[in-house]
Amino acid sequence: MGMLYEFEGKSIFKKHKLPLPPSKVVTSVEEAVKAAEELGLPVVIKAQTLSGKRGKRGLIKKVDTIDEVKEKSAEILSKESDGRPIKKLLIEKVVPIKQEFYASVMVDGSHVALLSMFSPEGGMDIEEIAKTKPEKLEKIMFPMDIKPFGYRFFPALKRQGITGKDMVKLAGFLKKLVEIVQKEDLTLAEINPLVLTEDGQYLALDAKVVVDDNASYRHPEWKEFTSLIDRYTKEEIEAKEAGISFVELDGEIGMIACGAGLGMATMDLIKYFGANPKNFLDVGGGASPEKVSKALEILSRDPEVKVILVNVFGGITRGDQVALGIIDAIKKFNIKIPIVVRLIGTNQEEGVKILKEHGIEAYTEMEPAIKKAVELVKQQKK
Amino acid sequence: MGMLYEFEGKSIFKKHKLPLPPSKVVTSVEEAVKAAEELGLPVVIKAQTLSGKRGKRGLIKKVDTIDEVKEKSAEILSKESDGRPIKKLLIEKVVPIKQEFYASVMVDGSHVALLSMFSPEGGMDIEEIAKTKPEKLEKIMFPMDIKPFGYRFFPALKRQGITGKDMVKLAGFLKKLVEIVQKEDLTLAEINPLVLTEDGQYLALDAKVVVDDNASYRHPEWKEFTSLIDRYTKEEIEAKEAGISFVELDGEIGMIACGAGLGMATMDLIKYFGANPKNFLDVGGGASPEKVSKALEILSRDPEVKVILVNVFGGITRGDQVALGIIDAIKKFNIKIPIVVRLIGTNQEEGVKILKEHGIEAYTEMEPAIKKAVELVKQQKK
Amino acid sequence: MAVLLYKNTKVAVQGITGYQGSFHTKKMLEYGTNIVAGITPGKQGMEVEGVPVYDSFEEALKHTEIDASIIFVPASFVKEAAFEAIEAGVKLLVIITEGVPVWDTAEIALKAKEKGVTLIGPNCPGIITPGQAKMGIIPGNIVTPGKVGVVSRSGTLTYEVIQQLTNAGLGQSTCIGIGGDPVHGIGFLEALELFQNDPDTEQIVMIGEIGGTAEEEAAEYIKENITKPVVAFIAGQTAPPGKQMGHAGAIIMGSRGTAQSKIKALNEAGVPVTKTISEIPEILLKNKNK
Amino acid sequence: MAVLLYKNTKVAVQGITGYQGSFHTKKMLEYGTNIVAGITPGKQGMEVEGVPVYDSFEEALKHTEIDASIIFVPASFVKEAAFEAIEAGVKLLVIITEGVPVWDTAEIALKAKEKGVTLIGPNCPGIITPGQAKMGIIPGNIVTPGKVGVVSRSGTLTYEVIQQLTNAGLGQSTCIGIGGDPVHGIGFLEALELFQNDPDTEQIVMIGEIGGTAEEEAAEYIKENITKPVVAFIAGQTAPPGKQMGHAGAIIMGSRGTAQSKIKALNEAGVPVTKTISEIPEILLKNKNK
Repeated sequence: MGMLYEFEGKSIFKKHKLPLPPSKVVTSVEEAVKAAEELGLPVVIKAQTLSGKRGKRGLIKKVDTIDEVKEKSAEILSKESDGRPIKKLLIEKVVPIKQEFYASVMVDGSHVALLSMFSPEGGMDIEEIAKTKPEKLEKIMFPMDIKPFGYRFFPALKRQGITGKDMVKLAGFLKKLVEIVQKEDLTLAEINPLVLTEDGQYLALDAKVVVDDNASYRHPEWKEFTSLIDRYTKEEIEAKEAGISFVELDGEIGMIACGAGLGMATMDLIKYFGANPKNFLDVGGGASPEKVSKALEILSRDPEVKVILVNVFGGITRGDQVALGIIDAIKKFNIKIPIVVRLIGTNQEEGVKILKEHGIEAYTEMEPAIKKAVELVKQQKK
Repeated sequence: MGMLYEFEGKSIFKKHKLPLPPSKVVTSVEEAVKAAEELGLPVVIKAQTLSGKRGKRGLIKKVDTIDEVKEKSAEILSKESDGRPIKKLLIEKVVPIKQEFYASVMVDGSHVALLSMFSPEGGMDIEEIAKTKPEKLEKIMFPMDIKPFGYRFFPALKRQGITGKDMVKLAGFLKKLVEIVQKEDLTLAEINPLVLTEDGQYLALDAKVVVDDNASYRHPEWKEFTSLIDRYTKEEIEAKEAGISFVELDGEIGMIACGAGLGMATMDLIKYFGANPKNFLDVGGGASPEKVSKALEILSRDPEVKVILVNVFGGITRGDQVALGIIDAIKKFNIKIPIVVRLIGTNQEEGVKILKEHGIEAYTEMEPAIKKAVELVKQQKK
Repeated sequence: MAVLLYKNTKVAVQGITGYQGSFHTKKMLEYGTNIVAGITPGKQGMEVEGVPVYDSFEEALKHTEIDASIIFVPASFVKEAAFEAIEAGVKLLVIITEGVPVWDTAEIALKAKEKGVTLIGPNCPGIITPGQAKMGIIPGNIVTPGKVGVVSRSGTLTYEVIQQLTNAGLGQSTCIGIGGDPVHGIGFLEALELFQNDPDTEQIVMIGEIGGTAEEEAAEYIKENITKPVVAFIAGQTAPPGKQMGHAGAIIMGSRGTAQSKIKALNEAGVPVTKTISEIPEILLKNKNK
Repeated sequence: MAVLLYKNTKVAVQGITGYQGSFHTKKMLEYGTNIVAGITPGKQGMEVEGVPVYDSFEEALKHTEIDASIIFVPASFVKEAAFEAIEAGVKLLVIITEGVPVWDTAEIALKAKEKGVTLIGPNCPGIITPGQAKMGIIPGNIVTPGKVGVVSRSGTLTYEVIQQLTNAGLGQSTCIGIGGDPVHGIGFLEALELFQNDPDTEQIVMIGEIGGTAEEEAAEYIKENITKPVVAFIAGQTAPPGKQMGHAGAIIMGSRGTAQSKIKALNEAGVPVTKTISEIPEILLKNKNK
């Protein structure tokens, strides 16, 4: 799920001429001052980070003087968010706001639909509005291939008391948002708040955009979106580049599974039997020996990993390929940590044979293998 | 009909990653030399002009040395085409050609269809091929909203003996050409020749692209296409900017009509009665007084115009507006040439009255008015 | 009977509050057209010439049925307006606006076909059934009820022909201006079929012009399907040849598209093609008195 | 009977000459699947495991009928392959490929719906009817014919469950892996309906996972429509919460999407949800012996 920084999301909006307040991205106090001078004070300084509630966390500051720009931008740049330093700020010109709205479009996969939402009560607490005043939140569902036209939004806007020119303008805005999601391989585009300025313009003041990672091959321009990399640890990026799905956690068992469902079920059982996974790692379907070897390399570098558990039920994945990868990694990276392997399915016999030749007895059943791994952790703790 | 220069058409192809040989646009001998040096010799020097058969007209030259680059580019830049000087050359790297094909996609409006054509015998004389070996020219018709996929072209390519990898590559090329026409508001994209190089690449060696003028409001990038301006005379551009359709011809009667059909019928009758129109000029539907006045201004500047004939049958056009425009022009530009007006239809009475107040007796019928204008020309000739 | 448009057809006007929309609403009402609603987003509550204005078809349909709609909105809004009308279930859609991008018209035409909507235009003068109703900009004072069906590719030339028919005492059943854009709604073929099947139409006038192959195709169609007399006129017989659409255009057109080619094809189909418009009524009158 | 896939279903393999395509063609043939054609553009004339390869469906259809197709082509070619199969008239389409863009899958799913094609996947293990045929990558040696219908969102976890059923002597009617992508072909609801109407299916196993609301919707559906016993498992009960899709995601999901929410909804629909996979056969056996 490729969530973007605000300024990256806005760059996609800008490409499609969705109205935005003037702004500049900066990475230092000096640049922030320069940007503020160019845009004209007052400005808002906004930390570029993926998690929300920036206002409450002191990551958004309105400033009126250059001294304040210096002070607040330095302050925000010294903070962390999502466990990572804040490296980029968006300096945005303050616009006089008359009203705040909420608008979003998201892919609702299970219905092959686009869900467009709108509320005349935008701002920080839209989830609260959704719970306490659901009548103030419009939900409009379209087939994903809908041709978006303004009139499709009129009934919802009218229900919220918006008529005349404002209805037409807002409908045009919502229509464009749907178009952007359709054309840019997005799964979410959310604006909170969408504001009406004192001089009658509708502007996107924020942007929460999620791109479909599977479509990145046809979007070379996404390579510039550092949000798609910043959110990962070094090891996670290394894994990602090898096509491995990897999330670091707190625990003792380094887990390798083929398939996300099997991986999750393995984590569940590790906990059920009394230990904790150090990670979620899915080599995916049809993993090559190189991929399996890379997975083991990443786990073996982690000093907190006490046992490595490999759980493979081969469908498109082949047992022999997995076995070759395990043996290769043990030799190449000189892995001393105990490795418990469960191997079954496609080319099971070939795989088991290869492992046996190198002294590893593979399990065929999942639960005994996981129990064994948990046991090994407990032994080391003693 | 917005036909583009080769290099402009290729810029649209390039945007969509259709493979092209390396090339540069230049406007002088010095630039041509520099481009040839950068691209590496041999290169082809191609005049950028809208009319075809450039090879036969000496407007395309292959050169092997820098001296030849100087000589031939100077030679071509000294020539004219379409009655206008050649201002731009495309310097293109020579690629080793194995085979030449023809490929095109055009809008077939009357069937709301896209017509894709392909021939394994591309090159200069494709029209000849179409006539003498029609079996060598594949015509594939799609609805305009077709999703273009490679397999749609397999049967046609197979009929032409193209199979295996070449079939797949060419199908991909043709598919992309359809996509480009669909996405870029084109009505024609023609490649002649599309070549297969010795090293197995398919490249667009030429590009004949026509954009839909009506869509220019949503293509600000077309503003850079000088072909859309170069093909007009100064007066034609002036007219175009005022929203007037204007083509200069050889004759004596300056003609203003509302509506292209009426304009053509008027021209037909001018000739039928024994004179010649100096132009075709259509102020279009719903013309304002300003537009009519501008039309008269343009015609009155032309010393060869002996009589001005205005033929208006108001539908969406209103007689009073036309009359006001005529009177305004006569005063403002001090027009002394005789003006024959035929005015009927919407707001006819108001218009006739305005003209009468200024001494012009409008005709209500078309043929007597045209006869009168022809007569006035004949009188002046005596 | 006439075709497509009748006295009781319930008509909506899209873009009714605009300069052209309001002016021609007045003219259409004066002619007797049953205009039941105007549509201009954001202008609900207004009235234009006594016609109530709504934001959308959805709103209008709360108050009235709508059979047909006519579009006067600017070119860049035409696609949206047309889709709204088609989705709202109109059976006849007339687009007067000129300058609509070819690819927008294509989407509209394909949608109309899918939903069984008769589309006329864009860039056309519309349709008028003399004595009953008009949708579009054909001046009401030049038509007169009668038995001649008129179909034309050209706008103003249509008026010219109608005027001369009326002057000659030849009334019209229905007059249809199909518009001159490369992609458009109904063409000669569909209009000819309608007139052939209309008991109130006795003769047909067809106004073509140079370019394209619609007239040649109409000639083929007439040969096979039309038993009523047809008289044609082709504008642009002396016009200089236009630029071709590359080799592709030349290949497809071959020798067709010229005035000569069209005249030849029509003559071969038994259709006389006149040199001037004033000859048209003469031939029709002769046919009538046969 | 089973559902969707039978011994005599005529199957095409798209991307048959690729690494995965050729390997699994062998496995599918070994299992007894009636593979009649392979499709790889540009490779016509080849054979893969004795299956003739054609450039296109058009070519293949000259030699054989085709009821169903399975796609192994790379993600960027899936849309084209799927449209070709759907336009060629297959009734069942299975897409194994992972990494297909959401918007491509949407186009495929909408087209499949329009044409009445049953779509399974993408990013799924496919479907197997034990003792008859398989389309996909579920290992043939773990299944055994019987009366339990299996439907699963997870790939490899499906195998796990099937294995344990087989070990416990519980055969399967048909096993369907619906895939884990946000947009996909048939889901729990359609699979449940198929199993409900299949006389050969007596009990149903449903494997869900955290995220989305498919399990909650399935629970609703079961309450209303399913009379056969259903047993469920939800993977990811201990997984850390993932990132939300902005406020929009949070609003839509509300408290749904978590393992707890799914388990609660299923329990309320009378569906037991097990803690481990090994408990599933136990419950099924108890039901059977009731």
